[in-house]
Amino acid sequence: MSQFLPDPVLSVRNLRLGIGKRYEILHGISFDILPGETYGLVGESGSGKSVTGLAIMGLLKRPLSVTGGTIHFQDRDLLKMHPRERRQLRGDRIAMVFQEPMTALNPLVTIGRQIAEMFVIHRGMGWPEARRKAVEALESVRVPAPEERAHAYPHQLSGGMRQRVMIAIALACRPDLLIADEPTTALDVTVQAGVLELMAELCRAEGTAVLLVSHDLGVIANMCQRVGVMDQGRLVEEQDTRNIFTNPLHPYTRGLLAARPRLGSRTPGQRSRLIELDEVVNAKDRGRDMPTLITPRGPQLAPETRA
Amino acid sequence: MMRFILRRTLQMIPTMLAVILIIFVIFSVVPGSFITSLMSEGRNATNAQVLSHLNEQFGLDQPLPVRLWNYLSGLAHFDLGISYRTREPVWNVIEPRLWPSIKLALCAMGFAAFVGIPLGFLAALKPGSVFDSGTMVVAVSGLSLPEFWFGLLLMYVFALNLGWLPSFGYQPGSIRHIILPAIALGVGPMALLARTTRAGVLDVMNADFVRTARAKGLAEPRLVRSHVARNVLVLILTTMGLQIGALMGQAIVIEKLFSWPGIGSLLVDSVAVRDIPVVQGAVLVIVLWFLVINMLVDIAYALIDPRIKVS
Amino acid sequence: MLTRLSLMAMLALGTATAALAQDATPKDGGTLVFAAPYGNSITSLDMTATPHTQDEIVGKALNRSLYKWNPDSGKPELDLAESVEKSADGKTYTYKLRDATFHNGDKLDADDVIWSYNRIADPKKALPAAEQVLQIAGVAEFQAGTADHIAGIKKIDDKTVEITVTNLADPGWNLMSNYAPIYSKDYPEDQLASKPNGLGPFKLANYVPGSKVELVKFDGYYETGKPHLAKLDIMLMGEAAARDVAFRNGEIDANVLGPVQYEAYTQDPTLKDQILEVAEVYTRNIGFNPKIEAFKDKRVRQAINHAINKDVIVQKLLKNKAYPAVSWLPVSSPAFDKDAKAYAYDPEKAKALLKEAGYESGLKFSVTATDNESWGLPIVEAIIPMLAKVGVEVTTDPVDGSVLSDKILSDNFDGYIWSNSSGPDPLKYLNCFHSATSQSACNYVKFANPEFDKLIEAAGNETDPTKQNDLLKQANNLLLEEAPVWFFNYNKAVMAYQPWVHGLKPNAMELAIQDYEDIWIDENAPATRK
Amino acid sequence: MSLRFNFALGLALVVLVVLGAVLAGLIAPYDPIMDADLMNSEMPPSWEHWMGTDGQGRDVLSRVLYGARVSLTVGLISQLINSVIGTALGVSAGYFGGWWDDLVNGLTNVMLAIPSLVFALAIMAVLGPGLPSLLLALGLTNWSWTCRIARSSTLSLKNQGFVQAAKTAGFGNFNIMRTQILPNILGPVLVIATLGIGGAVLSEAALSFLGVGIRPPQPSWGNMLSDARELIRTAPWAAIFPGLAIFATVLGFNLLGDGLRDMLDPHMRTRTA
Repeated sequence: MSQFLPDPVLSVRNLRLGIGKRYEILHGISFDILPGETYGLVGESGSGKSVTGLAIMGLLKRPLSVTGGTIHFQDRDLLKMHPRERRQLRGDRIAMVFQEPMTALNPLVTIGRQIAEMFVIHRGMGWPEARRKAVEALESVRVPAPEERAHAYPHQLSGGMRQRVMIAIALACRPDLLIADEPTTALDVTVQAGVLELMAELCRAEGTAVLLVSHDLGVIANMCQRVGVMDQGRLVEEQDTRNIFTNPLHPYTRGLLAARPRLGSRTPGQRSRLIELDEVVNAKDRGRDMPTLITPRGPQLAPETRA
Repeated sequence: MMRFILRRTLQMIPTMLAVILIIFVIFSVVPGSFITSLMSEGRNATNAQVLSHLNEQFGLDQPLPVRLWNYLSGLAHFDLGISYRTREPVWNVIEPRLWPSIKLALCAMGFAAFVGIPLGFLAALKPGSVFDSGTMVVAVSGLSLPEFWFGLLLMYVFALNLGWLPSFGYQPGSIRHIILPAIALGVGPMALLARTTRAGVLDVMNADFVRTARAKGLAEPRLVRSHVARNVLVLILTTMGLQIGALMGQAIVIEKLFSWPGIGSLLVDSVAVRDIPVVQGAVLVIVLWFLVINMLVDIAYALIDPRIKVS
Repeated sequence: MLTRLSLMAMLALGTATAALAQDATPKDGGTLVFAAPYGNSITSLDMTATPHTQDEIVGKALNRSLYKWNPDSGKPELDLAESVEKSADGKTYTYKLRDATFHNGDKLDADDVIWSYNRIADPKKALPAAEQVLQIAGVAEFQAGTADHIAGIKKIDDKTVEITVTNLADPGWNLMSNYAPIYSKDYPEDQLASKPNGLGPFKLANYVPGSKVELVKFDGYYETGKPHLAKLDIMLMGEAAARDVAFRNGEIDANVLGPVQYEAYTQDPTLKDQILEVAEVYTRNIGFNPKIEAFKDKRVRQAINHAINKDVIVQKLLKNKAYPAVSWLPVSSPAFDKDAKAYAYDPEKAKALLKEAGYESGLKFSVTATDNESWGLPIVEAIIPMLAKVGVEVTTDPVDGSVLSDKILSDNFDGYIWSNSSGPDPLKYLNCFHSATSQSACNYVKFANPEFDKLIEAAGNETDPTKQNDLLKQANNLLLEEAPVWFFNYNKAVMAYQPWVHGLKPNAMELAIQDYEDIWIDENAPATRK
Repeated sequence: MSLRFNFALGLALVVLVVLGAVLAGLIAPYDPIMDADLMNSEMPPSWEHWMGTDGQGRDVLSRVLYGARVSLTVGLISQLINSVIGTALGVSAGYFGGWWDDLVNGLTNVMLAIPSLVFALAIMAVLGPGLPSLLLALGLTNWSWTCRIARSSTLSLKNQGFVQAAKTAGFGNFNIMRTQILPNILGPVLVIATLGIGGAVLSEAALSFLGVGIRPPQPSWGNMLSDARELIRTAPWAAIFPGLAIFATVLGFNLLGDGLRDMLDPHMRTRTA
């Protein structure tokens, strides 16, 4: 089966995060994202899904740090890279959209300039040219009257517009991987769908892989081909999106599903892969009591997917 | 913008009136008078006739409400009255003190900003480190020194022992003369600025938009330059504004110590001889300076922060 | 704030130190930087509008009066007049004015003198200097509004003026005052406070209020060859500690010293030879208000005089920059009795006296005081433990100068500590204790003693100087016995000067007031003074 | 964890000063006023006088210890007055709004505009030197910051659920302010007061320099320092020790206030720094 699968864009292996050596927050998680694929990471707040995204970006804040494992991006180990090299990847090849559109943009700088900055630092453009590109980028995220809006400040835009601006920034350099951390959670329900669709559409057009972090199974169901379920710093289950709704294996996943109204079965996944985590099946309870049951599986995935 | 300035200027009027009233009431019950101050040296008796004529001339024999009314109606014509002491219009007494006072306040603030802001920045770079903790102790120490004590110390070290700088006096256009008083006056605001800067930098560095900027792949210097500095500036602008505004009134002790001809020493001298019109005038100038500086700070805010509209 | 220093120098106590060598020939040119120590500002450049010594320091350079004080002889002498003739009744003086020029080029004439004195006396102007011309006949009427000018001054011709006075005293004592200068009648009056126009050796170059007065040599000054200095900078510096630094740093050329610096400078080999000392005609005292029942009793007042060790206070707090007082008149006064004995420090006797008076178990009073280091709070602080030992509890009532005089004149005090004139004229100053003298004049302690009144009246009517002096001596000794005040000290004024400064004089009236036209600096002065 | 050392240092200094003040009567070797031996004035530190003697021959150590009482009284009481005034005005203004709010706001602006030293100087000129006047002068002039913070906190608290709930439940206005709002703003008020204590101690020194401080011979650090300023060359100990005492106390309260602020509400940093 290995020849059907292209090399993953991102390959996380046994990633551990902690505060120093004593407090561990991620207990070793592993997953892959294939090119063009949208991978969902779902779990409650505090399950460790957001810090996973930040760890991949290299934006962990002290005292939090990576304590073990590897993160490969297009076959290069991000954790072993020189900080400067890694910084150059950031924004250019790996981009991120954050949860809080209200605060994620610099309130004192026009949005045009904030987008244009991407072209200046990653494409070496001069400001005038970068500004033109920024207007184009605004247009591509369907911000009306982009010429004028480029001169606007964040506070002059609605939440949905701001998130579109964030997407424009993130996708400005056509990255290979977009990490979207709860991109619509803070938005009004009525605009959520629009923003998500836009993101999906743009990524599909560019073949950008997406790591979508969300607590919202509905969002995941709409967007992702595959889903990883996180609980208490562990990846407890990984499934094809379709399957996770029909055949959740882990009791925590079942709990998550039960906690929300069931949506339609519109699951646009093309490929389906089932990784059965037998230990999980046997699990009677959630994570903390039986850590060994789950963790060993992760690393074992690696040869399978790679082969 | 013009409307904003006009509105703010009009808003100052009730504040000024309240200040006038407060000073008027306080100094109407103060013991001693300008007349008795003439004899304070115990040396030259002053003729009783002269005293009663003086009382008449300054209107001190009139009841309090009349005096207040006269003062206010004079003020409406920008007339601050006549100084009891020098017998000149109060404005002529205050005016020569204005520039030295402003110069001292600005230089003190310049010193405070020049030292305090970088110090705060450096401390914030490694929060919780020995350097941070040490910098903050040094900064807070600056807030903990009695001014005249520190001023005397500066005089002894830099003027007397090292002989680098003059120890006193005012020389128009001389930078050397202003250094010691400016440092003595600026050390307090310096400490405050260091503290605010540190706190501001920490706050901003933790802000979401800085994380965004990092995610964009900005190198640290560029990040600080184009995303942190301006936002920190907004935070420390308030502190700076309040400090410059208050410095003119805080300079009393330093001005006396360094024989600096500012508003503060004029105020103390005038209080001592109960020259009430000059006291009133000097306090008004100090308050006006505070209010104008605060208005300028608000305008600066509006220029830096697009979220704030001046109208 | 430093002490007011002043005095008459008839006795040898306050003499110039050896450093003021007479032999050197004055050199012209250069700058003197002089410190005016009594505050950080001056009141006005118009000397008639101020009663403050601080202003006088500037006025002495700008102006000239009809008479001047001669610090060497200790007497007033003619200044703007070349000669004077006294009438037979001793009340009319005819002055021949000298040729002198105002800074603006006007020539001095008789009308200027008449105009100046009329202006000073003018009740509508309410000038403090009016005190100085009260002796002139007709001033009282002018002041009361019954005359429109002073009748006692007449112009004889352009250069001759005739002044009639009301008593036999020499008018020079009043008309030498720096507060009563002669101004030009043609000069706009409203300019006097900012652009003074005097007859003095220096004219105003630049005045920075609250900081300094810069003066330059006036070429038209009437004394030929004077002034020697090209420039005179007067720095207004009230803070003694700052002045000390500035002087040691060579930034000022002359510095009036407080007790602490006096001690330090005399012990410093590099400074001790450049010190000028002078004895003073001021008596520092604590006045007892007879409003307090206990103070009506002579024994209580004597007990307090016995209970305080003034010698040690003078030695340790004033650093010997004063002489312990015996009675009211200072040692330099002609009526000072050299055989009189000051109250000895004797707590036992004090206790006994208090017991006799019925105050053995406690007496409490407060002393109203400014923060003056030589006659203020520090002194009261020192006597508190001393008096506590004899059962007297003293509290302090700290006040500003303006409140001190206010409280004393309105009889609102238990006791006060002050420094009062006690010379040079003994009759004038002992008369303050005459029962007819009001509290607001100078009988601050409302002293009333028939025997004393008789002595003073007798002395006033006595024409034989020796007999008069004898009566005054008796009166002074009676004051000692009655102890209406605690006799504390007579001050000594001290000034330090840089070695290149010459021509300073031990002015007993006020050491800080110098005849600037006589001062010169030698070639050792630093470049900034050349 | 950040700056924990500074907080500890501040606490230690404050405890030391408080102990000195409380135990002054027990540990001071001499009476600060009556044990004056002029013959032994300006003596350098020795076994008899650990900090030497001052110009009046009094034991500097004893005066520094007793001076701690005065300085702490000045600091604590004046800040208590400020806090009470500021909180009462701020909370009531924020709670009731309307003309009262406008009035308090205007008054706060006036108080902010007049430098507190100028104001204190004027009050001292009226009341004359002494401890009670000093407490009033410093207590009536520094409440504007407390008032502002109290007001803005009250404004934001006023519309929150628990306050609204208390209102519907029929609690009286005063009760609501006391039980629902006050506890929530005590933290910031405490921080401002702590930082203000240091300011008050310094103001006492400045006013003493200007000649309107504590009534001598009562020892306060301000008048000790002011009296000794001319002795700097000849008897530096008379000036150094009270100076150090002021420095240590103000530093202590400032560090303590900083630490409290970080603990109670890190976001206050930028608002009150």
